Amino acid sequence: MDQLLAYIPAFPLLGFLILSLFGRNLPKQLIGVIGAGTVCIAALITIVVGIAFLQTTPEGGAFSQLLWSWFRVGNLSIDISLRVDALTLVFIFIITFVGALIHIYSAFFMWHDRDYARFFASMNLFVCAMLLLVMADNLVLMYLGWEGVGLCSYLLIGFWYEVPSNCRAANKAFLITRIGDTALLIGLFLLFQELGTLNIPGILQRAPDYFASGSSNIELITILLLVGGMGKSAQMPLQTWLPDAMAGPSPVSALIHAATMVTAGVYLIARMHVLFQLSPVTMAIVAIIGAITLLVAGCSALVQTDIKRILAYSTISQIGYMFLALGIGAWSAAIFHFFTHAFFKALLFLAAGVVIEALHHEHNIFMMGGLRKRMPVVFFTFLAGAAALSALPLVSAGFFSKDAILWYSWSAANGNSFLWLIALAGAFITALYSTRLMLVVFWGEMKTPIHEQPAQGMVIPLIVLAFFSVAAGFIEWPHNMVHLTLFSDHVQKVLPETVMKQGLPSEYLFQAIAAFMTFAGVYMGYMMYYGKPGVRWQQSPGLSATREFLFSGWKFDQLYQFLFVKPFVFITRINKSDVIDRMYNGIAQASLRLNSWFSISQNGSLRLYIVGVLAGILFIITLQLLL
Amino acid sequence: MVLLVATVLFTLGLIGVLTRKNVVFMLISVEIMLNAAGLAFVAAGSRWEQPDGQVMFLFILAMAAAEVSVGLALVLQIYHQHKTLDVENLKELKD
Amino acid sequence: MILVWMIGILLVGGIACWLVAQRNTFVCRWIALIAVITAFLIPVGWYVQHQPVIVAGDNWLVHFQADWIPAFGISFHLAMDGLSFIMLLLTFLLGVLAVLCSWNEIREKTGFYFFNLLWTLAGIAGVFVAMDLFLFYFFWEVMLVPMYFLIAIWGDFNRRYAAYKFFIFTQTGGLLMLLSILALYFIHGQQSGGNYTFDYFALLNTTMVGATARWIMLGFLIAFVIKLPMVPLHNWLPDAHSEAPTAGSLILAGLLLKTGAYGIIRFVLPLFPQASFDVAWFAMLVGVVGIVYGALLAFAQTDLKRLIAYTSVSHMGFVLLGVFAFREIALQGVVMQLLTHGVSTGALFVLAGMLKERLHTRDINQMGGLWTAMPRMGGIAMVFVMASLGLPFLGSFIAEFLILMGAFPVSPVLTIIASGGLVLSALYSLRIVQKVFLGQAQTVGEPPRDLSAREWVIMASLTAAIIFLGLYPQPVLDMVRNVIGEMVVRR
Amino acid sequence: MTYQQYLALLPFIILATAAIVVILLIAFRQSHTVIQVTGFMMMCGVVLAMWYVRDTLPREIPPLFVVDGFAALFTGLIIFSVLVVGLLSYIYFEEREENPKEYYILLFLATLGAAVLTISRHFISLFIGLELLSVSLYALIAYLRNRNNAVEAGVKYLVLAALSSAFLLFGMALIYMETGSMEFSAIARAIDAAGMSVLFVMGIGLIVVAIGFKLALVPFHLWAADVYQGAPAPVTAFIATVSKIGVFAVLVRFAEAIHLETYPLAVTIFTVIAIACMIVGNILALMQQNVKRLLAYSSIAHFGYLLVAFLSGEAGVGAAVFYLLAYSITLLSAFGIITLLSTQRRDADDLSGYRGLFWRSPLMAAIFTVALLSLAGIPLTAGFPAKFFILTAGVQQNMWLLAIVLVLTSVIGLYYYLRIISTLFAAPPLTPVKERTLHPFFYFATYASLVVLMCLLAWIGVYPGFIVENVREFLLIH
Amino acid sequence: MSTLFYISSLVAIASTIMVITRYHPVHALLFLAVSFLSVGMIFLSLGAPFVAALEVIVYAGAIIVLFIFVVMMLNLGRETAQQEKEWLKPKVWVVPSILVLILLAEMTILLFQGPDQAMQVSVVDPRKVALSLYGEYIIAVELTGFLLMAGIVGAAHIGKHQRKELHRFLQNGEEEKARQLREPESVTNEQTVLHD
Repeated sequence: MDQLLAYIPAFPLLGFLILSLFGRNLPKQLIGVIGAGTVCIAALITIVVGIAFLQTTPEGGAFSQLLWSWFRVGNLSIDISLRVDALTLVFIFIITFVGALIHIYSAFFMWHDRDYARFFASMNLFVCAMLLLVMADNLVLMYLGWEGVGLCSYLLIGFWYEVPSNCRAANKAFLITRIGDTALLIGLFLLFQELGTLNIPGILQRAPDYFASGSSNIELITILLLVGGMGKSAQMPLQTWLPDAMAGPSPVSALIHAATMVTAGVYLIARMHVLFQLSPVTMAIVAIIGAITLLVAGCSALVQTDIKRILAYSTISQIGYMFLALGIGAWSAAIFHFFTHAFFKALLFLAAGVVIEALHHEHNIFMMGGLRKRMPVVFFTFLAGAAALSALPLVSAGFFSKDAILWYSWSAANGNSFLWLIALAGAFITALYSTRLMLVVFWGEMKTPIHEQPAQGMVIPLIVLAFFSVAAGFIEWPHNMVHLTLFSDHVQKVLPETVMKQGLPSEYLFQAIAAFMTFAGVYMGYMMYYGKPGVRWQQSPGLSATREFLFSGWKFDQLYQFLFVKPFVFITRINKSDVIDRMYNGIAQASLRLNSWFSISQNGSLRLYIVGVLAGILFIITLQLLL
Repeated sequence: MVLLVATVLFTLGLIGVLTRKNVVFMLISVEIMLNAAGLAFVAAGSRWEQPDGQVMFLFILAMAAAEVSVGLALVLQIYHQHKTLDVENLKELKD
Repeated sequence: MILVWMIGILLVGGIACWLVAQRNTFVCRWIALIAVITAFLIPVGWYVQHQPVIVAGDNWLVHFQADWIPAFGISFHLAMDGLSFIMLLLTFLLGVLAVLCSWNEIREKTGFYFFNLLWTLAGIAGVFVAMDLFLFYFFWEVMLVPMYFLIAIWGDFNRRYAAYKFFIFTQTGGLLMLLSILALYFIHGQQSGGNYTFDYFALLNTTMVGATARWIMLGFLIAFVIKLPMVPLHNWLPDAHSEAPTAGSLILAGLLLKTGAYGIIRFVLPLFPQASFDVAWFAMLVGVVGIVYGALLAFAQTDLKRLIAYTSVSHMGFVLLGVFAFREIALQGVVMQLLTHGVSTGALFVLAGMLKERLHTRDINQMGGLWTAMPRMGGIAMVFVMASLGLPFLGSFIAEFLILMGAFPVSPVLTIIASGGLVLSALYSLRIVQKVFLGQAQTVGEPPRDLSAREWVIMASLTAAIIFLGLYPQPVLDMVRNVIGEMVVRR
Repeated sequence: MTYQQYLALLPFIILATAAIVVILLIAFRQSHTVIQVTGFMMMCGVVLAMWYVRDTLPREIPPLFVVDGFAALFTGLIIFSVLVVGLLSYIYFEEREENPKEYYILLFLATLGAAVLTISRHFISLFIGLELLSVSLYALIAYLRNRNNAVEAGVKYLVLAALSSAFLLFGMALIYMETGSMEFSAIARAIDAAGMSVLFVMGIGLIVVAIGFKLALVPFHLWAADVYQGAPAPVTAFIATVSKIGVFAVLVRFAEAIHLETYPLAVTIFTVIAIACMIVGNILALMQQNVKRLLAYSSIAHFGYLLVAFLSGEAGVGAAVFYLLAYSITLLSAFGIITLLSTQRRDADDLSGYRGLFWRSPLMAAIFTVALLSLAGIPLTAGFPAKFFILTAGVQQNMWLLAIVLVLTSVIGLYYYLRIISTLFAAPPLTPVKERTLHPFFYFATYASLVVLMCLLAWIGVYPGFIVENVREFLLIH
Repeated sequence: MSTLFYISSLVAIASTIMVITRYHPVHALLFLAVSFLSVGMIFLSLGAPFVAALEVIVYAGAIIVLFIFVVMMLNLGRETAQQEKEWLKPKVWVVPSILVLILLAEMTILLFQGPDQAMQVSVVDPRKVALSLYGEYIIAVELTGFLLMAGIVGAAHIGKHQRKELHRFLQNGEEEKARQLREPESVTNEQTVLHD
């Protein structure tokens, strides 16, 4: 079974190579088949591997495969080797399975695009890189995947490169995540300096003995890793790139900016959980960042008008939940939320893509409306996704995962009421904007005529995903209801169990409050948006200023523009011609000046020349007199 | 003492070369300087009671003659070409 | 003897090109190509033959020694170790590509052009194998003159200025180095009781103390860091690179800069271990300043070749940082950086040259949207832009990773700032792609044609090289392990 | 005088005879060509004679002369230069002057003067050699008296040379006054016995003026550019090489005899002069558009470099000889090109006339380029080992200040050499320049000899060992 | 003897000052003759009668005549004097003179720093000079011949003029050239005669 691992990323890579080298000469059908097919094969292999894993847990808790030695210098030895343990298995399952669905969807969605081959090449490369990220056996290889997904994200956000704003968005995404990546890299250096290895098992094994809990080194390392994760996962304050990243095609948003890549930070922290557990401060920071992010992004989602931006902010917010869960030590809850989120958010994006495509690339939700009757399949699938997003109790996968996070945010040893309140508020807001989205898009009058119905091939993935959005939650029930904890049992082969507080109130109470908040959100949304075309209540000046503020994503962009971009551009502009060059030109000028001075002496006058001789002899004689 | 006289003559010649603009005068002044140098040689020769000083003087004499002859030929040419003997007019070769 | 052959073939080939070009420029090109390829095949063939020996790890693989000016203890001493071997491979690889990319670009005075090209390559190859300091200096200068002609004759509009600047800067350094070489020569001669020699291996045994060593070392170091180049001695580079013809830029960026780094590794560190250790902190600081400063300047440029030139300044800052960290990891990274920077920046210059050939401008504000017309070139450009910003699976990452990794324990603060350079490198690199290939297509005139077969070969080989270096750098690392190891031990 | 002494003087006697022979040939109304060929043969005769007497050296001819290896070397250099200058003169004068024959008399007389300088060990011979050289040069410079401001150049040179001779004489007189002898070695003995005196040092100071003038050292250099520009190109070449070689030879001999390095004042003076030469010469040349003037300035700088070797005492002599050899070959080839390019109206001294020469006449441009690179001291040309040996000498004596100034000023120097080279390789002007086809044989001969010079430059540049060995061997004969 | 020396020294210096300050060339040359004659007297006082005679014959005789000849030929008369008067403004000569006087002062100081020898007069007779000249210095004499030859050839060549339009005073140029040729020769002859 170990030998199968390499094929999982290898197939998408193969697809990438074929498509990038020969893509433009292949017929479209073949491109679609190669593009989607390779990922489907990867998904199948994953399932085979997964079944094997579940049947008999391999020795050491992981399959691993050494491909070749990458580089060995001194005591640094980095291999290209893959490793699949329980945690990785969840991730590769999502990547390949959801990835395959999205690829199938894209094969139809992108049919009319000129650069069909380029799209699939990039997507395949992305899948490959993402798989490497999660399957890497050492942090350097993981970093390779980490940067690889960044590259693909860049390529795909800027897929329609003729539009300058798309390219800007792509650049922004790459740069901001790059800041995080650099921090991660420095973290690796520090880690290597301390532990002398970058192998993940090695690190996890050595760290507890080596680091004292809470020592400054481990704090520093974990904070650096955290910053890396924040960049990729669009957490405060590095979140600003994600809403802009919606410039890419919808399947890209679904795969990269919802399901997989943006959760790389979650993966990183979960993967390095041993280190994080050694540093309580960082854990607290993780939780706080998650909490703040979920609230901030949720508020922004409330007022967006672009359907994809709403979803983008909601993604940030949901990842905030995951960070919160990680921060309080609810490891499996975080991963579980990732698991369900991947399904419903991919679903929402894909469905949104269908809507947008159907309405002539109309992104503004207030220009949509009344699609319930016209596009029933899309409506029902979207509804399933939105329900999961707003965590409708029991009928949605989102409920099970989010409820766990809410519960642990109070009850886990690291949790507290403050975090819980924020999470609760977030749940309310989530329900509110989900309802808003549903009502504005699918109810009311139709404002833009429907241009085309989705192809069959696009609908099937939607339905599959909708099924999972509803059903994925059933594998993990809250403790107080059905004792079915398949997911956490599985994940806890790798991740530790959550440490709980003593003497907690009944879990039912919390579930009830959470359910209430959700319904309150839904109800409020219903009150505000049902049957009300437009948003009259927004017209009071105070509210519109708030709306404006939230709409712009809390003005983070403007702040960064002011703090970093402008000074940077200013410095580079004024120094464009290189001040140091001026110094050398100065030397040259001085020589020329000297030349013109000396040249005066060569004015052709014999008498001056005689004076020169006289000056010489005077110099000599005076020197003699003086010495 | 003789050396002092020679030095004074020498420097007077030097002043002449420096201040006069007429090429002929410059040549004359150079002759004065050469003569002064000759004087110094003769004085030195007489100090050491050797004939060498006087021999050297003879050579100086010959050299002065040769030089003056070429110099004056040049003066003639200058006068042909420039119609003046002012050295300040000879400034065509310069930077 | 193969070393002599390599250099000799290039020299003779150059003259042959010049002579033949009077009659037939076509034959002249082929002569040039064949000469370089032969020179390339010699070390490759040798490697294939002697692989076990290399693995066994004798540092000095090939020796050649002959008398030259015995009166001054000067001999014609060539030798090759792993480092030299790697640099030679790079030299000839880029040499072949340089010939190829001048194939159609140079229409005038072809013969003289290839003469200069081959002689430059010969000089560079000589620098990498000369083990007599006089000979080293000799080759050091020999590579300058033809390079000067390449810039001054076939360069762009501002070529004379650039050529002067290039020559004068490097010559200043060179002469200071000459002074240092002489000082070393005499000190060694006096120490060894009148055995005056310029031989590298003999001079290694010179013991120097304090200020003497420092001054002599500085003479060497200045020459090398000018070539490298180090901020603030870098000013010749943007001008020379941007004005040179494509092959010239390729050789400048790919090879000439490397001679500086090679010099530091080969001469400065082993000859003056203590003195160079004393300035290490400062050198690292300057290296980091170079990384940041070069990146800032690169970002501001609108001239494509100038932009790429400043990225070289930035990347070479890593070399300085790595060398003076005195760690095996960092030094290995430096060697990798030499290779990968040679390949990647060389490729970018070739691309810039191709763009200039098509668009007749180097101003990136006048480009844009070229991906539509030239997807192949765009894809290739993307690869090398990514290499320039240090994306893993391309060689540059390995290099920079190792350098930073090695330098980190020595000076965490500097390393962190240098890592910040990675963010800046993303800034300027993406700017290239964005300005040139993305955005609205310029609709003026006919769309430029995509890569031709010849260009495709050039770019494909460079791409293959950079990816190979990124995924399997171990052969290179093994090749220089002993060399580097010895150096670290010496220290 | 014994037979042996006469034998030792044989080369010089032949040289003197050459002048007489030319007079006779003129008297018998022989053609320019005959004179040229005869002169050439005579010069070859000098070289052969030198070779012939080589084994009998060293030989003293008291009190005036000593013929040793050193003298042989320098005389060889001088004769070699004159051979080339003579060759250049033929095509130069043939079409410019209806009366080119006296030129050869003067040329050989001047050469005789320079040669006498190399063997002189006495003030009288020094003085006579110098004056023989100078007086001939006055006439040579102004030889084309209707052209090129030659007369102006001649007068400038004459007045200044006479002035400097006066200084020389006065200085000699002072030394003679102090020591009672005019022979170098006797002077040294007298000084050793009596100790250094003020007058003696002052005498040296005054002699420096004359030497400095002849070698065009700063601040006695002001004439150089004007005279170089005004004089006919071959004569300029002569001034730049032969006259300076001769004077430098006697300077070295004098300095060695009296151990000049033991006088701090003299060392200081020469150091200051050397530095000034290097700086002023190079800076003056920076923007110069006239090639002859530029070469004048560059020669000022080069003698600054040479003084570095001179100041390093005995160790530097070999370096200096080598340097002079490289320098002469280089300058001769440069002036050869100037001569070849000169038109009937004027010398080819304007830099703009050289624009694109490489594309019109590659070989000429190649020769010129090699010469310029050699002047700049770039490897593969003779200038490089030359400069290298000088630096070696300087560093060996720990003259770091001079060495560093040398290095930095050579960098400045690079600029103007490169400027010319760039011009040679620039795009040619549109108007085609007509090729001269006069005197095919001599034209060809000149061309060929320039090519030989170029090859020589390259050969010495790549393999200086041969020359170094021979120079050493010769210098041991004394 | 020393009285003679002092007097003639003073005369020499005074007349030399006159030489360099005269405007009229002929006046200056006459003072130059005086100067040379007094230097000849100094020679006599130093015990060198032979050179004293030569000073008078060659310098005062031949060379000054040569000058006067040229002056006459170019008709440098009152006009030149007028010109000289204009040229010799104080601002022209003050600075050089001061410089030279500084030089003089310095040299004088140095002269007096040296050991002061009492002036002794010992006659070196012509015979001794002649023996020396034709003994050890014979080659130098030969070379002097070459020197003079260079002077003659040079003067002869340069003195020629090819211009078609001749100055009115120079229309009989051939003759003048011949004279120039003759003058240096006369010097050689004199020497030869004297040494016989």
